[in-house]
Amino acid sequence: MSSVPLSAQLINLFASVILLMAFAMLAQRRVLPLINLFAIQGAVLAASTGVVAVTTHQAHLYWSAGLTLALKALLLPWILHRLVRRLNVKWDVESLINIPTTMIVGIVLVVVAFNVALPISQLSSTISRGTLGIALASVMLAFLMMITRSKAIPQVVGFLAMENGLFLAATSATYGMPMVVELGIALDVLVGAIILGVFFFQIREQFDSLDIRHLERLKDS
Amino acid sequence: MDTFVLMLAIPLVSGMLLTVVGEREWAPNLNIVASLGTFLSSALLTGEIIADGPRMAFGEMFFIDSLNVFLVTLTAFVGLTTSIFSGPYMKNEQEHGRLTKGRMRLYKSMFQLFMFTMLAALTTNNLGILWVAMEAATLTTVLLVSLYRTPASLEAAWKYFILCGVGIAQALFGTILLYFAAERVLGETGNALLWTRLVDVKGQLEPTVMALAFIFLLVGYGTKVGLAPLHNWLPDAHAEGPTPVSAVLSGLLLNVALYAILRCKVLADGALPGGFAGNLMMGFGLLTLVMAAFFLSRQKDIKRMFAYSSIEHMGLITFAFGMGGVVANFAGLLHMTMHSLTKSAIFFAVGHATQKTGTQIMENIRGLLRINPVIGWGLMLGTLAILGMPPFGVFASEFMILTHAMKHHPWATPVLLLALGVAFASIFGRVQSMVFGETHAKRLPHAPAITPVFLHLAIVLALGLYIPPYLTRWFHEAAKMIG
Amino acid sequence: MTQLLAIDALLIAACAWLAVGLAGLAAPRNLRFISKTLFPVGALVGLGVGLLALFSLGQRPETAVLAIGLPDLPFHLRLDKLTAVFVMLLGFVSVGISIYAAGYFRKGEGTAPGLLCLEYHVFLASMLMVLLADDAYAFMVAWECMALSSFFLVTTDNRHAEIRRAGYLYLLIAHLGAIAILLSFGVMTSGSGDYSFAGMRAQELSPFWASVAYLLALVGFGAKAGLLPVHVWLPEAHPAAPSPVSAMMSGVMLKTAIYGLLRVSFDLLGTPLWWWGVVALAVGLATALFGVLYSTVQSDMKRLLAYSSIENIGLIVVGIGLTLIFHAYKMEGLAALALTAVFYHCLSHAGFKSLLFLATGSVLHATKERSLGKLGGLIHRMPWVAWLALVGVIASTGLPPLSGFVSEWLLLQGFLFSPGLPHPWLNMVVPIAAAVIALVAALAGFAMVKFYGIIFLGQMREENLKEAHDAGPWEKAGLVWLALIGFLLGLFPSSVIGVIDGATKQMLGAGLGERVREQGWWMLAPISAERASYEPLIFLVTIVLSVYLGKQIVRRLYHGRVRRSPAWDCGYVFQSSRAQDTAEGFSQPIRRIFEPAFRMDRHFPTGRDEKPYYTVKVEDHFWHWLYVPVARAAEFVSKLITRLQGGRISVYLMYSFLTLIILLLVARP
Amino acid sequence: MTVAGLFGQLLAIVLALVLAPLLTGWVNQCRAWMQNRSAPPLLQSYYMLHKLFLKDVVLAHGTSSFFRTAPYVIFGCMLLACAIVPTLSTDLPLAPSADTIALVGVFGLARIFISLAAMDIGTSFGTLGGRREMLIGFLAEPALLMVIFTTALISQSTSVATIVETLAHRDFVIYPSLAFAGVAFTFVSFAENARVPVDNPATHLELTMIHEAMILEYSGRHLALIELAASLKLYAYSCLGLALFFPWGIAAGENPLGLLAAIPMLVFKLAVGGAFLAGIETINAKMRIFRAPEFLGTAFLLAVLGLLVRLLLETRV
Repeated sequence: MSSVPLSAQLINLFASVILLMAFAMLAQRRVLPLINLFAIQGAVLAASTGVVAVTTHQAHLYWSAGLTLALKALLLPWILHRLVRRLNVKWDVESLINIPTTMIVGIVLVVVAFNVALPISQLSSTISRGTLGIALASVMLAFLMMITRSKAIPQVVGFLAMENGLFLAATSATYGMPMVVELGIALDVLVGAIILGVFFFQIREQFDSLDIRHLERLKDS
Repeated sequence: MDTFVLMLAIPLVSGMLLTVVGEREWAPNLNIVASLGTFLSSALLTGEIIADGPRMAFGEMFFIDSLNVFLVTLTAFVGLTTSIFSGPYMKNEQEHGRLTKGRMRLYKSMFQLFMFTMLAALTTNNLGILWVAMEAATLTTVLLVSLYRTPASLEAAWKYFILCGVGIAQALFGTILLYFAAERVLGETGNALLWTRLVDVKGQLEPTVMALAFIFLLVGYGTKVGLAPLHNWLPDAHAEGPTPVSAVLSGLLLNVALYAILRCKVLADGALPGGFAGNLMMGFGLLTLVMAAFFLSRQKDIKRMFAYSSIEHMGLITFAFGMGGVVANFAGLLHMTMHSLTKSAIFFAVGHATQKTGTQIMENIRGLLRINPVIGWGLMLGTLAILGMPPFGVFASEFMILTHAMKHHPWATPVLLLALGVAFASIFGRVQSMVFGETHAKRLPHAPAITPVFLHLAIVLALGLYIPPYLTRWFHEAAKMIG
Repeated sequence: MTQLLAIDALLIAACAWLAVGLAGLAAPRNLRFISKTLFPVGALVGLGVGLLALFSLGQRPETAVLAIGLPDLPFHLRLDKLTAVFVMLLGFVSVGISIYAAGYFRKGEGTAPGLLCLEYHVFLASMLMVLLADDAYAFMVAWECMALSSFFLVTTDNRHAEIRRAGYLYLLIAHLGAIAILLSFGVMTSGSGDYSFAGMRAQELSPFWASVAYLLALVGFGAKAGLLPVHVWLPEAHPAAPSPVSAMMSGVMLKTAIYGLLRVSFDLLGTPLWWWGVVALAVGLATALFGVLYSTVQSDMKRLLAYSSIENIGLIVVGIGLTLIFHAYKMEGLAALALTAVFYHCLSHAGFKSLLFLATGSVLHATKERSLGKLGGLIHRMPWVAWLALVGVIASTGLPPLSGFVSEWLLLQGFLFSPGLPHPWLNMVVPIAAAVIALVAALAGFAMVKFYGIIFLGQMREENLKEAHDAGPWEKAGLVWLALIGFLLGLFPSSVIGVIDGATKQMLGAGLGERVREQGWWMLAPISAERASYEPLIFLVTIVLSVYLGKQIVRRLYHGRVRRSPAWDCGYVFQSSRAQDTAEGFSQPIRRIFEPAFRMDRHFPTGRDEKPYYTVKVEDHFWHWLYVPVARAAEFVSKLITRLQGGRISVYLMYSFLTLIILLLVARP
Repeated sequence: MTVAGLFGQLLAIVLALVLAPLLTGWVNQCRAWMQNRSAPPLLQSYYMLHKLFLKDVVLAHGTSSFFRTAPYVIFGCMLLACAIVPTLSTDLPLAPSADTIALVGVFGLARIFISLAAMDIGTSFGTLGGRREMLIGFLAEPALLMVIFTTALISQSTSVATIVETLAHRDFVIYPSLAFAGVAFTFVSFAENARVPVDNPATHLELTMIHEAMILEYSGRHLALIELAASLKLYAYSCLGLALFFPWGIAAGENPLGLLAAIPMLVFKLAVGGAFLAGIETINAKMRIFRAPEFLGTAFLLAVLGLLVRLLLETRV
């Protein structure tokens, strides 16, 4: 362990926390704690990006870290909180598959993700070899969460958590994409979240509920 | 002013402008004028590219070569005709009470912004920006799909958003992996996502990373293309959105997503000479083609059916590009062009037909020839064209794809032909009973815009019989570039 | 050299047809202009085409390349003698049909006359292009244009559900056939990528792949020609179409499929294998027997003729099979005999079947009735049509001295001299085939007697038939032209064989021309006068002379007095028109004898019925044995596949998730 | 074409016209004897024809010109058939104009005309007769063709003259196939000439008649012509059968004396044949109409069998 610099250790730590948060979100049954977990994940992501920025002295990574913090740890959770309150949907999160099964599938996924990322991690010249696997694992866990949740808001949280995983991959594994791209991604996420918010109201207006099981009418079978 | 800048600026500015003035009486005309401007500048740009060769813009941010310039022209052209078509169509919708003024405004501005994202995605040199533009295109079209705010349209838009959002997230992961691979060769500069730079070093990119990256990119953008089994959003979105939106979704968005895959395939091919990317694409293409063909036979909604037809054709095109080589790429590009033109023409005709009869359920649509011969013939000829009947151009490209497949992948030919046969049986039977027969339908307050339908079909017909040499050269160059 | 070649002239003719069609589109509702100007002009063009082909039968092959089509595969065209024979058929037969059509189309519902004019002439032009095409792409384009234009012609009166169904079935099977043809072409290029016919000729295929190509071509062209088991569209589409179109489809379009089969199996594939011939023979015989049996039991006059077309196509394919067998064993003289029979039957069938279809058109116009059970006695009201139709009937039953007999005679001659084959099995099979042909020919007589006797003879079965009127001058002219073709082909076989001999020679390297010419123009003796000969003209003259002399002698020796009285009918009093055989009744013996061949749905009246009635519906076995199961299978598969689109977004997400995981785990560069 | 040939041809035709009614009369006479009835005179057929020619034609209402044309055409066809079939000599100028296949065609043509004429009347019996005639025809015609094929294969020719010449004037060979063909031919000729057991020329019983049903409405000279044609048909068939299976006595070349010598031989053979026919008719009963297809089917199969036997046993002969 002594050969590994502190920054790398920190990044690995943060990455692990992000993975932990992903698992926590998968296991979480209530909406508001789910959003909080998402906010924590965003904050840790920002911190991780910050560490990378300090280590590599890339100016745009500071911006990135700040943006992430503002957007993912503050703005989006705040929007989601507001939505939940406005829509009055503080019910339990219903899962299509029960939570323990989901967790087992999640662990399998982590194994798969690490294995897939292994050959790449070995190539990595960056300080944080394992982060790519962790990023992939969190993306997949978020994906799993989207599959298993039957309400709209948890699904969106899953979607945003997936973005977090991607962001982790972008910053920690590769030390950041070009600034323009990062800005664009951030903008898209923001706009997307706003559009989703608008959607929630409309879905609620039309279906009297945010249960996406109402959204199963368009089909062929 | 630079034609390229003009081309990008017109839709962006007019889109912004239309958010403000979109409900005015002359707004549809503004929409058309803007599209015309875009088309003219793209045509000029094409001329420049043909004369001077590939060029960059905004430093190295944008890059226009023979591959994307033809798609740019196609996009601008279909955009123009769609805007012409949507004038009376949307007015009719408004008068039927399906849309409010605000929505009309939203429609027009989102339409222009959508065009902007398409053009940006096509012309950008940066794979990151490409991703951003694709995502932006999703966002604009989500708003367009949900324009009616009916339960069904909301459902469709929701599915579209979630599925494509997830898909595109995977594409982002692929892009990150690509960057990861490129960074090792090009260094930590901002250039590691520039396609022109990447192409130069494509042989040195790390194969394992590139394989992973391509899988993510293919699954990601493939969702947008409508490759099976990632296609599930597509029929819903096509069926529930306004018809002009279906036309541009089928005619443009799918193309652009496929274009994104193509750009990535060039890089993957460089890093993985074993035809890894091509085989994956061929597999997806065949699967898509066959599944879509069988889906077709059980459709009840006319727009849904043609949406599946789009999936089927995207499968065929993906298969063609998967085969690789100049001839197959040429055929793929040709098929892309033909499909865009034909499918959008069909959607125009379908739009009028559904408006006239007031339903999208095919069983309730009868006797289009008697309601309005022009719409009836438009739908009939368009359908025959899309089914690959000569002398329409779709046949030319299908012929090339099939013959190439017979030469290099004979095992695939029976599958291709089976799918095409099933698709023919399914679509034609339904369209025939809609076009022919008796009916009692009323007249519409606004005369339909028929020119776009027949303009498209005329081009498709002409190209089926004669492909001008400059177009051939142009396609050839593009095909060579894809490799 | 800027000399005008025949092929250029033919191209101009094709363009002229297209121009005539487009002119019709310019004034879509002006019936007078279209029918009295455009269709006659189209007929003139057809005459030109026929004469050009006649001329080019004596010329060397000509080729041309048009600068349209695919970038690396422009339209190749070629006018050789095989093409010329069929172009001649197209040209001359279309003259009659176009003239007839000038008087046929009326104002009414359905497609506007201008559009009809366009479709009709596009149909003509595309058939010409099919024959001229010398590469796969041009061929397929023309082939599908032909299918498409004829589809629109078939569905002219598309308000009726059964016509729409017929059109759908037609285009679907045509399309599937086209796919098979395309595959066949693909196999024939054997991976060289050269899709011109010249390129295919140059390929040396292994026997396996050559057989695959041949079988695909047989299926593909068979689908257009109406061979078993892909014949089901034909009896649906022919009755649905307006009569000139049925005539054109049956007379000419089916022959383009024969042309394609000949082109592929003799020209493009090089030397055939002997069992190809056996396959063609078997399929042809089955088709002929099936066609004629079903044609005898039909109650719709156009359906009857449509099944009869199936029968004739079967006979033609039998001829092709025989030619293939002989050709494979290098017995070129006999192959030439059989091939001549094929050409001859193509020509004669084109003539008489068009004639009969046009006659049904006139009947249809006069009576608005297609069902045989409601016709009868029309010879009194429509003598022209009736007597001209008799020419077609005699020709189509294959009786001397008209055209149908010559081809059947040649075919039977081919069979008779087959025992020289080195294959003992074949020697056994071939006579049985001849027996079946004899049976088919005799059954065709039954069907034709039913057709003619019930429509034109006897008492009128319905009151309104009294108002029937004879055909107009244009229609008469068209019918007369086609009847003349029947006489010409029937009476001057040696001259006709001399004309088409070039094509036989081109394909087999041997022909009948010299030997036939030695015997003089009046005598047909393909091998030698001792072995077989037929002098139709003398035949006819003898009969006419004995009829004339008989009449004169009887009149001179006795008298010519005639009285009229009610029919005696064995003293049977009830003599209304209902006492005549119905269409179903006439064919009852056939249904009874060949009961297993039909799928019958009968209702018999019982003693207690309030309103006793009897119905019989005859259906096609193939429909239930082949088509319905295939359709069910497709439906089953699609039912399974559509389960994927279940509407639940989580499931959709799972699809993409699983796809991703599987690809990540499985796909390796 | 030589003068002698022309003479032979004319002689054959005249002989046919003369002998045909006589043959019919002879058969009727023989049959009457065999059935223990008093026989009509031998020349009864001539009397009948004369009487019919003298009578007025009574046309049924609703018959068309086709009805009036048909008897002449049928007569012409039968005359042509008689002219082609070698009776006295094989050197007939008309023979090349129609070979055996065309001969079958001539019979077919006549059959179509008579059936159509029957349908033209528009009565129940007319169509019944026409339908039954076609039913018999479509089975008899291929059987006849097969018989002819068997003989044609032996002589490698379909020309009647060549066949007869081969069979009559070459070295005597036993052809087992000819036995099959001969039986089949006999079956066919019974059916074709409206004889018991397929049809009964002497009955007007509604449910059984075939030929008579068709000509019910014919009268006067039309009926006479049809009767004459029927006689000619019987004559032609008899001569064809004799020529194919008992060809001895037919003159080969252009020798007029040979021609004359052939006449008594022909008359003798016809007399025996007629008696044979009468005998068969006597010992058989008419069968149900739907047994006729079986009967003719047997003939057809026999003929095909003959063909196969020919190919199997005699190919290297």
